[in-house]
Amino acid sequence: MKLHEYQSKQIFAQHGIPIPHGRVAAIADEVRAIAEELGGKVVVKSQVLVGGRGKAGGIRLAKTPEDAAGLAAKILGMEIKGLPVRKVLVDEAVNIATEIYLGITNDRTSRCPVMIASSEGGVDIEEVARTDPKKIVRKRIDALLGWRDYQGRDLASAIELPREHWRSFMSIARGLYETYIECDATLAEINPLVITKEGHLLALDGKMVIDDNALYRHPEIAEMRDIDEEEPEERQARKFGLSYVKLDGDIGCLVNGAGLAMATMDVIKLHGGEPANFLDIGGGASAEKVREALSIILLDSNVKVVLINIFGGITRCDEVARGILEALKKHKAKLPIVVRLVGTNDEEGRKLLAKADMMTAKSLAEAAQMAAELVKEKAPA
Amino acid sequence: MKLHEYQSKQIFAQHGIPIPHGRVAAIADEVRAIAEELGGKVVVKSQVLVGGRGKAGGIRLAKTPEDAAGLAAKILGMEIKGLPVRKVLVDEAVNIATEIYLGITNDRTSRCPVMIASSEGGVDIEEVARTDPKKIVRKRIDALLGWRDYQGRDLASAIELPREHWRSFMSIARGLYETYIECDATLAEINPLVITKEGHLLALDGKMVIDDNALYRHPEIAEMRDIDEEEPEERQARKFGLSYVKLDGDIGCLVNGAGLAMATMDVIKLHGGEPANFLDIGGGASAEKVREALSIILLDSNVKVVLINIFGGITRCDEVARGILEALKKHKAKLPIVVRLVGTNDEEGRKLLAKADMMTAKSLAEAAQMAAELVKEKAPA
Amino acid sequence: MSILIDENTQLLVQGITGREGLFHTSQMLAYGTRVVAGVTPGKGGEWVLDGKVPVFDTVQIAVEATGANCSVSFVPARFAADAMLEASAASVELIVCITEGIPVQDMMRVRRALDLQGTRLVGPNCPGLLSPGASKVGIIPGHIAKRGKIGIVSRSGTLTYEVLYSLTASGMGTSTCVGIGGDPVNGTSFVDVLSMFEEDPHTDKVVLIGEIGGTDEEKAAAFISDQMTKPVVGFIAGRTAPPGKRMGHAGAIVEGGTGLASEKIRVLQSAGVRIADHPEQIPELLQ
Amino acid sequence: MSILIDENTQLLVQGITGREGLFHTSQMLAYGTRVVAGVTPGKGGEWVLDGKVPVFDTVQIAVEATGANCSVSFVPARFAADAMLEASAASVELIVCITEGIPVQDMMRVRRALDLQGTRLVGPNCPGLLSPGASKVGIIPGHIAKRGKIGIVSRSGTLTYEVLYSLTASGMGTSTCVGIGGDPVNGTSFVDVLSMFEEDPHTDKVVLIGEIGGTDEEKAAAFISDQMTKPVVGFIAGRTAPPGKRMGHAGAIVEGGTGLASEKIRVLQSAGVRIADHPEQIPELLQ
Repeated sequence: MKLHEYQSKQIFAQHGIPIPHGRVAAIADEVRAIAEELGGKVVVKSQVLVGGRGKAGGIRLAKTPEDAAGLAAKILGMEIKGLPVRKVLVDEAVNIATEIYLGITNDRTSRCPVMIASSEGGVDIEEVARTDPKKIVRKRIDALLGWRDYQGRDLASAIELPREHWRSFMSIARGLYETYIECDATLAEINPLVITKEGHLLALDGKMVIDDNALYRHPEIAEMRDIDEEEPEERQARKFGLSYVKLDGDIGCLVNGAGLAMATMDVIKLHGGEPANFLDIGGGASAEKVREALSIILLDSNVKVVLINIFGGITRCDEVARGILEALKKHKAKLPIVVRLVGTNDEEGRKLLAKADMMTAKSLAEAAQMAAELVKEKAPA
Repeated sequence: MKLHEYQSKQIFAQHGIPIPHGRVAAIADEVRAIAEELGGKVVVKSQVLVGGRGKAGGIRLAKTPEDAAGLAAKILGMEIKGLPVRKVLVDEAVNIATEIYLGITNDRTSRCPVMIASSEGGVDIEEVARTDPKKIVRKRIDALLGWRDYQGRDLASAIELPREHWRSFMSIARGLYETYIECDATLAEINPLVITKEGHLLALDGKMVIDDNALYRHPEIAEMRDIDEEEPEERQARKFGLSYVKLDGDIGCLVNGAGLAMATMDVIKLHGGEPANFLDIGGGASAEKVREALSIILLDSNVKVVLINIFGGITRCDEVARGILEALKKHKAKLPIVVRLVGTNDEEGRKLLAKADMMTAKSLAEAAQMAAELVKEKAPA
Repeated sequence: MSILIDENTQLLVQGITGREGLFHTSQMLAYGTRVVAGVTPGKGGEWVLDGKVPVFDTVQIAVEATGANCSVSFVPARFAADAMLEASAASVELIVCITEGIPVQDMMRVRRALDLQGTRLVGPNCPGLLSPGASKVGIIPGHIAKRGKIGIVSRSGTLTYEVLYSLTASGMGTSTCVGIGGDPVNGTSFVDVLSMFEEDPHTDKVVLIGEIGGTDEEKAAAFISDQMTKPVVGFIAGRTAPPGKRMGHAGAIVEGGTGLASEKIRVLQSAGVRIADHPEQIPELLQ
Repeated sequence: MSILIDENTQLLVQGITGREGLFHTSQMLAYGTRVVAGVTPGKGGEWVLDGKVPVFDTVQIAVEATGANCSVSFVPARFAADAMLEASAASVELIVCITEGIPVQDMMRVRRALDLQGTRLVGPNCPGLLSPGASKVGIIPGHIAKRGKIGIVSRSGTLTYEVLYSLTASGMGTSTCVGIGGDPVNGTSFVDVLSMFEEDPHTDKVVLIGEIGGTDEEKAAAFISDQMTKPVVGFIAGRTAPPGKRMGHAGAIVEGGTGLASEKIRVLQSAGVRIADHPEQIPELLQ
């Protein structure tokens, strides 16, 4: 789960990381008031869960409260990469001398957290990683021993941070590690971490991603979820514990297991089709879960054909069949459906589906081929 | 540094360990008020930093607030093992069904914390350890991984705790571990941990010892120190960073290094003398520190002879000599003093002392022998 | 004849009285696995499945009483880390964790602790192990495979069944099928299993089923190229998957260009692995 | 000729610009120790002691620049744990920590981490090492000892000097003198050092100086009895010490009856160790 910039920075501040004074607002009048409080000169920053806000015009400097309100009115009407801006963060403007980078994430290759720093902070950090990888310094963290102050010093030294800032940098690194651990983050990032002309370090922007699997132990973070930022289908899927990603094609897929779901998509493509989604119903899905999964697909207006591929293990094919029938009944769908059921209770499942009007396939390849051809038949010649 | 029962229990409670309702008081009238608040039936417990309070009559059950005030008046006038009782803890009386034991301390042999539990809680736990060691169960804790819940279950199972109490026991064990870690304790102990007749677990008594070396990071605990409980000499020694223990003999010892200080005491005894104290001035002591150290000895009325044994390494013998002279000047002492100075700047040191009237020895054995004989000479024949 | 598990595996089931634990224990017993004990805290002393399996309160007691040397865990995600550490502390040699949804920071700590203790972990979020005709530890449907000389290692669950099913349909048998799980931090890796298959006299050829993300397939390719003599056939799921939701800049920096199916296929092919276009093509490539 | 340190030891001093660090560095240089680097964060680039020793900001940079393989630390107690971990992470093989007053929980974590990394630690709260005529790492006064064939290992500081002094006065020389420190949790133990002396062809006899508390002397007795061929003479300080302030019941349970001087002397004597009544008697017992 991604957090907004303003949420991330609030959490950072709780762990002793200095951030600019600022507040979030949803209407332009509030922005004016906040700007007045902050002394007039502020930055108005759109709060949407995508990158590239600056380039899209979603981050603007205002010289007066009036100016801030005007910019906020504009930004609050924008869409950035398809996401409507519903909130802005109003931060005091600071005098930036230098921008550096500091982030922590999981390094799955070495199975431990890794802290990353660079003297070249700002929007182009990934470009730096590609073109000048020596400017990116990493410190692996022993998962049991945790972060140690000397590691912060090693990083500060490696990015050639002037010595007068070491103490502050080490304290921020420690705070960022604590944030990462205490929130079960998979990412906590400060970019840029600026050195102001007055000589202070300040987390100007912040980003956090929380491990969904660990949200149960962070109810206060779970409550921060911004449902406005989700696709309605994805929200619905999450509600029922389904793993769903919307794609651009027209063959709706319902599969058990992530690997098999991806393989199913691959085989559809191999036969000239285009998957409309990734949908994994997980292991041991109930009829209800299958019904909701199929409903999501049936409600997607792009879908022309549905392919259901179930290899029963924990999942029982009869239960799946029941869910399919419930969804069809509910939505009175007329879409062609190709079903392939193998494994636990597959006989019973197939019997249940026999009454319904759908095509059955024996293999994954056959199912994919059938689905792809059905789409072509339906397409205007 | 030892904490009082009431201080330990307050810290336990902050970590989720259930304790009886209660408050501390220094005068009998307060005790009456507290007892009224708590519903009348209370236990009045002397707060002194020694064991055996119960046997000494320092823990009494009161049936009424009046009764409580009367008992408190008595207890507040007591001395327990030489320590005057200045405070009592007034706890609600509880209906005890069972007494168990739970404690955590450092296991220096395996270099890790160890949690200890026993089904036989109460005052006789050490007796149990001697006579029925199987009743004492230990769980070593990986210093990096920390306490894990399954270990609490292992302990609960091993002491045959009825299953309905496991969850509560595991939570208390977790809380005790957290207490131990977060306070840098060398001991955190609940004895007894009782199961009430109503079926609740409750920390009836609590004891904590904090690592003096770690007090700098726990200012709130350092403030809990009860200076009333220290020998004045020990308080003075602590103030100047000296390690001092008062003993029963008459030869005052001033030595640098704990091992050498103990060896000096051993050699005094070997020659028929009795050391009046252990005193280690530490490494690299200044003249001021030496002056204060010698002052403590000179002010001890039991001391008949002083033995100063310095082997200079970091410690400079001239600095020591200066400190000795300052102390002698200040106290105008007439006690015989035997000095042995070897090592860094010993020549200069000896020169400085030459003017003063004291005996010098070449070896430790000689110094000890001289001191022991001086005592005998002074003794009435 | 098999790796990791065989007829002598004495299995302990953690979370045996839960719905899944109980169901799959009955399946494993039916398959012939020697399930010697179950653990559910608070239920020690009970017996489950018509008195076939005794339940204990703790792993330590279960191991002392039964000599179990392998554990399979169906414990819910929030207690799963503790369950693995408990089994490891009780000197269980092989832990197979089926549980999905374990927080990744838990797994980083568990993996480090298990490595220090020298405990082998398969999973989590995996279907477990099947040595056809000998033992089944986990949830792989036993009836879809038969004994033979092909070793299978996979990061996936149902996709593995798909492959087993098509092998069996083509008359091919399996020595051991190992589902290592798809979580970012897990126990046994592709390379671990490949080296066991390379050593196993009863395995002739190996099937590797990978998917997008991580660098495990790349490491496998290096191992195959340097140290394997047995032929390997592979399939990588996710060729058409959209680039995953990126984890900020740090994620991009750490992962770099790795993780894409096309890249994994390229390096595996360079290492001499024949890559199937779709799972059902695997039997053909094994011939 | 010596154990742990010799002429080839390339020393790094952590906390070199502090009062003690600087003083003892000058002493070590004067003794002939090859002090190749110092570390004080924030002072990298400076030189100390008339330009003899370069100062670096971090241990890693110092090691890369100078090839230091041994570190001695004078870092204040509150930063000492971090300093040891830093040296260990930078692959320093031997760390000698002079600092006293380090919290015991810090040391439990440090010791575990250093063991995992395979780093040898001597101390903390110790006087360090002296191989007369070859190298001095720490604060043992060099002039009180001369080269010879007696190995010394001690938990004490000044008491060790006392023994060195009386050996020298009796015309006896030392191969290496190792002060392991008296803290409850430390690095190298009596047994570690005894086994090195047993292997060292240039050590003929060994002196062990123990004190009350802990069980290190008892373990040493077992080792001497089982595996040592060289004669050992011992002294245990604290025969007349009052029973220590006990750490509650838990302390009594954990420590049991151990830790008393009388008990330590008894087991060492049973292992064939000749125990001196006072430190100055040791040379006599070595003859």
